[in-house]
Amino acid sequence: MALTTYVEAIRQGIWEEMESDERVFILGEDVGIYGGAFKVTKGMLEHFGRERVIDTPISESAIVGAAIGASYVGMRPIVEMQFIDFISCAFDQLTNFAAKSRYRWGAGVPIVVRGPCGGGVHGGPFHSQNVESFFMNTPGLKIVAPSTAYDAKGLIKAAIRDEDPVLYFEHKYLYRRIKEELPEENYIVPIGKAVIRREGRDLSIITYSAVTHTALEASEALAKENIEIEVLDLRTILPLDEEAILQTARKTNKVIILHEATLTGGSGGEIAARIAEKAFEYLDGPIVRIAPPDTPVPYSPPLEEFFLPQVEDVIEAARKLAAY
Amino acid sequence: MALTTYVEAIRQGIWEEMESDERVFILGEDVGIYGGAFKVTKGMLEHFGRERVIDTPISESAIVGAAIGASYVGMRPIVEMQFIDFISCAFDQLTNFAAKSRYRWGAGVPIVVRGPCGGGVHGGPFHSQNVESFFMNTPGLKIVAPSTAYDAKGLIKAAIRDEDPVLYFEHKYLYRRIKEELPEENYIVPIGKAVIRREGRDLSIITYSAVTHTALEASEALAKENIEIEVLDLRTILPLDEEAILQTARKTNKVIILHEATLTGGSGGEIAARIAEKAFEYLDGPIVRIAPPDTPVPYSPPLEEFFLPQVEDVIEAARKLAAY
Amino acid sequence: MPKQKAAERKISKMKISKKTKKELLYYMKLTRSIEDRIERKLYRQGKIVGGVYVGRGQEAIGVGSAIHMEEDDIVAPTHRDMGIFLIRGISVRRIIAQYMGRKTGVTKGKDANMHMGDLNHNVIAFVSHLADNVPVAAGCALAFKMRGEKRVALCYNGDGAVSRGDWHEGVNLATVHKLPIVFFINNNAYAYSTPLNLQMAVENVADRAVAYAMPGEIVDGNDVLAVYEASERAIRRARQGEGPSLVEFKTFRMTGHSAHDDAGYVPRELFEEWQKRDPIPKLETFMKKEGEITQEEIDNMQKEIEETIDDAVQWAENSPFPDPEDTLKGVYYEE
Amino acid sequence: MPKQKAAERKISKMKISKKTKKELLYYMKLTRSIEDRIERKLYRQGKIVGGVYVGRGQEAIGVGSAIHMEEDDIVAPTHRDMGIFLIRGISVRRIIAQYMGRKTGVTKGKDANMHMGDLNHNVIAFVSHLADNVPVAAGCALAFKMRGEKRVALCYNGDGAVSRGDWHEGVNLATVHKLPIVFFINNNAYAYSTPLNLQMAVENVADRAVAYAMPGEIVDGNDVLAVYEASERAIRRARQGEGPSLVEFKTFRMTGHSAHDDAGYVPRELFEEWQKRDPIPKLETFMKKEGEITQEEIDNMQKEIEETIDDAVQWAENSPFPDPEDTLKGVYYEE
Ligand SMILES: Cc1ncc(C[n+]2csc(CCOP(=O)(O)OP(=O)(O)O)c2C)c(N)n1
Ligand SMILES: Cc1ncc(C[n+]2csc(CCOP(=O)(O)OP(=O)(O)O)c2C)c(N)n1
Ligand SMILES: [Mg+2]
Ligand SMILES: [Mg+2]
Repeated sequence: MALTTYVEAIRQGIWEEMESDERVFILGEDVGIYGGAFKVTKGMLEHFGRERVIDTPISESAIVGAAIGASYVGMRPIVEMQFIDFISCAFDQLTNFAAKSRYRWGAGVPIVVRGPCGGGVHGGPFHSQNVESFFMNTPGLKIVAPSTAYDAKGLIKAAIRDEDPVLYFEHKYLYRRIKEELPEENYIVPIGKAVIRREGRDLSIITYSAVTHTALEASEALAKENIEIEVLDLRTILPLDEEAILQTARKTNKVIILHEATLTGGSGGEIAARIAEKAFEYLDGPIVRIAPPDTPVPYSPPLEEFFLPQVEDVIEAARKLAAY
Repeated sequence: MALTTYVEAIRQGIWEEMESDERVFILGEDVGIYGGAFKVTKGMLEHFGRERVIDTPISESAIVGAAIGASYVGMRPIVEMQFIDFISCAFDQLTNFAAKSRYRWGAGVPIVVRGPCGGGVHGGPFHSQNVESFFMNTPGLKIVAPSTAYDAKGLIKAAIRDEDPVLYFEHKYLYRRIKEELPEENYIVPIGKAVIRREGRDLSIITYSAVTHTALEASEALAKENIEIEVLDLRTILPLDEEAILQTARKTNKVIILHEATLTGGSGGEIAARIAEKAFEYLDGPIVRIAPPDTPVPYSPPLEEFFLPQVEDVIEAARKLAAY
Repeated sequence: MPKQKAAERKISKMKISKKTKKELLYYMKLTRSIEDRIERKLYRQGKIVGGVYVGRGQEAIGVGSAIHMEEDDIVAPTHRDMGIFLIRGISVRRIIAQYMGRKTGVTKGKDANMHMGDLNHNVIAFVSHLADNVPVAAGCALAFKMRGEKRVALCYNGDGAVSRGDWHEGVNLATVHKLPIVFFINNNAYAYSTPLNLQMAVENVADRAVAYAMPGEIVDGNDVLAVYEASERAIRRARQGEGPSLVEFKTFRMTGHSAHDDAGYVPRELFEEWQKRDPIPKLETFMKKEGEITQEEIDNMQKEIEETIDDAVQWAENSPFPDPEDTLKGVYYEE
Repeated sequence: MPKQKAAERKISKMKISKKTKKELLYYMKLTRSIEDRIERKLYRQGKIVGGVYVGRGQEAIGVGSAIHMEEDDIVAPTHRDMGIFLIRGISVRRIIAQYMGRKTGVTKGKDANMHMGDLNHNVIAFVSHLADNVPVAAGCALAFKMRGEKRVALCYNGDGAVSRGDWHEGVNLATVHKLPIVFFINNNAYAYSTPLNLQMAVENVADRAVAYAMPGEIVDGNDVLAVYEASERAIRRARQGEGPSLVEFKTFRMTGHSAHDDAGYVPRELFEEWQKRDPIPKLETFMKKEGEITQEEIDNMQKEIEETIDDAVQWAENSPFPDPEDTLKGVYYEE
């Protein structure tokens, strides 16, 4: 069976949902004839027609707003942000219109807003951001960030079927760099469920998205030193799978949180706080966060490399914590 | 000497800076002839003239953008958001243009964006928000949130003089509810410095803005039970006064974090994470967060009361933690 | 490509049936009376939660336009459009309960006064952030068009909201795709305290229609029959697949921005001048002259309205406040 | 109130001095050559960091307009405006170093290629988010007006950026306050793969000027002399306190959106047609016919340009990359 890339997995997931549910449609910049800046929607215009694959003006706020409106009258829109950085332009529609709608007046907003996040490709400050924590203090939203092709497909399908607004952050570094065999049959990955990528006893790394692979690499390396790391891939960032987080913390008693968003105000704070409150008695060491420093994402390779968490950084921190 | 309200303290601070520095000007909706929705800019149009007190169209993004531009050519603009909730419309300009400017190309952006935040006045979901954590993952911004009239004046002056973009969140519940005697002389409250509002030995409450008063009330009540609480008022939320945070945690060994923004993704996560990493050995109990539940701010009084952290909630949590 | 200059104001007395006129009068009077009751009685009695915004003097706009809606058309009103909720069949009881923060209110106490919405009535709840409703209404219209339905979306805003980026983005999207939508503007000369000349360099909001290649029309917003006629044209146009229109209603806010604002910044003469153009007496006088209604009928209508409101106030006051634990409900979908 | 219809295209050969024409030619050729070198050599050699966007075929726009700037005027360019950086005196060395991510680049390796800015040269660095520069440039103009200075702000965008809310908000603010600013639009018929008719319902961006009560002019963006003349008028108008103008330059993007895009969605005939209107040969031919330049002079000019670029490339390649620890520097003000 053929291997499927991460980007192709997303494309398949959308395609299948569009085939099986005529309420699903996609709108965004250059998603039609061009098939999207990263080709996620390639071939969709030809197959599904211009009514369901809509090239929009450069108007992120209106695109999200229009998706909300369409969802009110029975549609299931998928919005593509050309780069996820541009979601800042739709921040108001997302946090005020979409997120609060069900709570205020019972009108659900089943939309998906997706786009490429993350660094590693020298995109500079505006094409490399990880924006999840902009939205973490806004109840009503859901946020997912897959780290594998399997999850990418399963989560986009779950997101499309979800009754609430889901932000789907796909990591551009993974698009064509990872592939795997996917099941023939229709499957979803449920929103809100983390997964253990690697069992371990000595400490836990809680992470998600591209740096999950960094965590796994570091864990492999440390296994040789007899340090057995458990890697928990959150997959969903909002709402968090608190049970899974607490479980791994209670099991290994030591926790590293790893993410690609910058440190201060990143999602790691929320995760650490939950552990520090609810698994405090189990902790045998400080909760360590590994994340880029508090700067914009720099452009030049030596800077970006310094900025991004490297396998070495994780190994070092894990070694230190294991020895604590 | 006369007592000065919190709102008047802000007004005085702006007024004095406008008197002493002609680069300072204010722009926003209804700040001119009307003197601002909450009268913070009352009398300024008459005194400083229409060139320096500018009524703008309803265009939050353009208002912030214009402030950025004016700052590039030597001005010191103060932007008023009529309610801080509307800052969502300027999210892009703030996080992408203002915050990253100095880092990217060395162009500082000395602007202040201020406005009324917070609940307690039945403003509902769009007139009661606490928006600080939208911005906590954006290096380059500073965030302050005064809890007293003294700080309100000292911090607005410091914010205006600061070389970087400062978000100044004034709590509308405090505007006319608290007053104090202010020094005659010119003073500022430095950005980045927390203050201990009450010394204590048994546990620390780390907080800021209006709920500082909730913490103090609860502490008074518990003093009668011989539980001595230390209350740390952060005043600045970005960058955090980590030293002060760790110091109080190391002193009392037990920490409650209290804020009015909703729990998940609120600033409390960041504070808890720093303590759990850097003062871990000192902790004699779980780090407890008290914050509203993960919902929009509801409108009807019984709902809003349930939503907002009450003195009783703090007392209960503190009693429990003290006994831990 | 339609590039006509914004049309001149026109008042029309065209063949609008007596029945329709009565209906228009009824809804305008009902709107006025509910808002009077809320602002001048209940608010002062401390029975209303939060601030109060009314559309006094502007009743003709929402009423004369929304009256054309088919059942499955959708509407996104703004904060001065009480009449629209009434026309859409949202009960006076639920509305008063809404303003009192009761569990029986339209939003069950979750949101404030005019932030009412109910998809069963095809009314989208207003969010405070002005003009956010423009892209949202356009999205409804997009779905209608995509599915080949003959439904239209109506979107209301004030003159001030037109300055927001979302207004531009939403209108642009709608015109590019020729969506079945009408943009109604109540131009009441002020956005809070800010007069028109500090909001826009053009004289009329309708002057902006050209920038989107759609028709822009200026209508006397205090003449409900003119409102009725112009709206009918624009809505028909949208329904027939000819795309969006912008209809600007010139009117005046006969109050402060909200109940706590005395509008000291508005020259008093303006109030006096516009008082003479109050849309309700205007229609009454016209209908009486035409022999379409008697003063007695008008009085009875008013009496009936007061009774409806009395009943609603009583019902609302007897309604419970929401349970504190309701706070936690409804953030996400629950099966 | 200016409500004129967007003017017709006009090509002018008015009294522009030979010296100026040579300067225009030089900057256009320099722009073309630098971008050719970057895109066709250095990028393919893997020496450029990140993506590459060029303004091939559009050189007349930035050059013919920004050449009018006084030293203390300010400019907010967009991503196809290499010529502006050159005219503002940012050295070719620093520019090439910028594209190579070197410490000696304009942003010291912090930001990508055309995101260059330097307040010493009164150039505001572009952020990716299109049209964000509109309110910012308006803010500069606001300060100029407030202080009674005779400075102007120039703001550049593509046709696609006009759809953003910030474009509307910024232009509106500028026109309400009659600020000394000019909005230049390069209309190259596409925003990435999206053709004009999917971006806006109007035919011309200049048709939108009316919505802000400012003059809107349409100019042949491939005729540098026409660009020069129209820009002079608009800038003078701004400087004299008469307020903003919108100047739309019709042009064509003679490449894909960026170096990785083969523009398969663009009909080939369009490239052929516009190739004939290449602004550089056009000016050369004109000048030669007028006896204002010889082929030899042109060849020498090109040679000089290549040498300048050779030198810059060498200098840039010999420049260090930033130190990894530079990552941490400059987020906040440091004394
Ligand atoms: C984005 C945003 N900014 C500011 C406000 C505060 N605000 C509420 S109503 C209003 C004035 C609205 O004027 P207009 O659109 O003309 O409507 P009118 O009240 O005159 O009917 C303002 C500034 C808001 N609601 N939304
Ligand atoms: C807010 C925003 N959305 C999307 C993009 C991605 N993007 C970069 S350039 C571009 C097309 C720009 O078209 P136009 O304004 O016509 O400029 P041109 O490239 O044609 O000169 C797009 C969509 C962006 N930079 N900013
Ligand atoms: Mg108005
Ligand atoms: Mg273009």
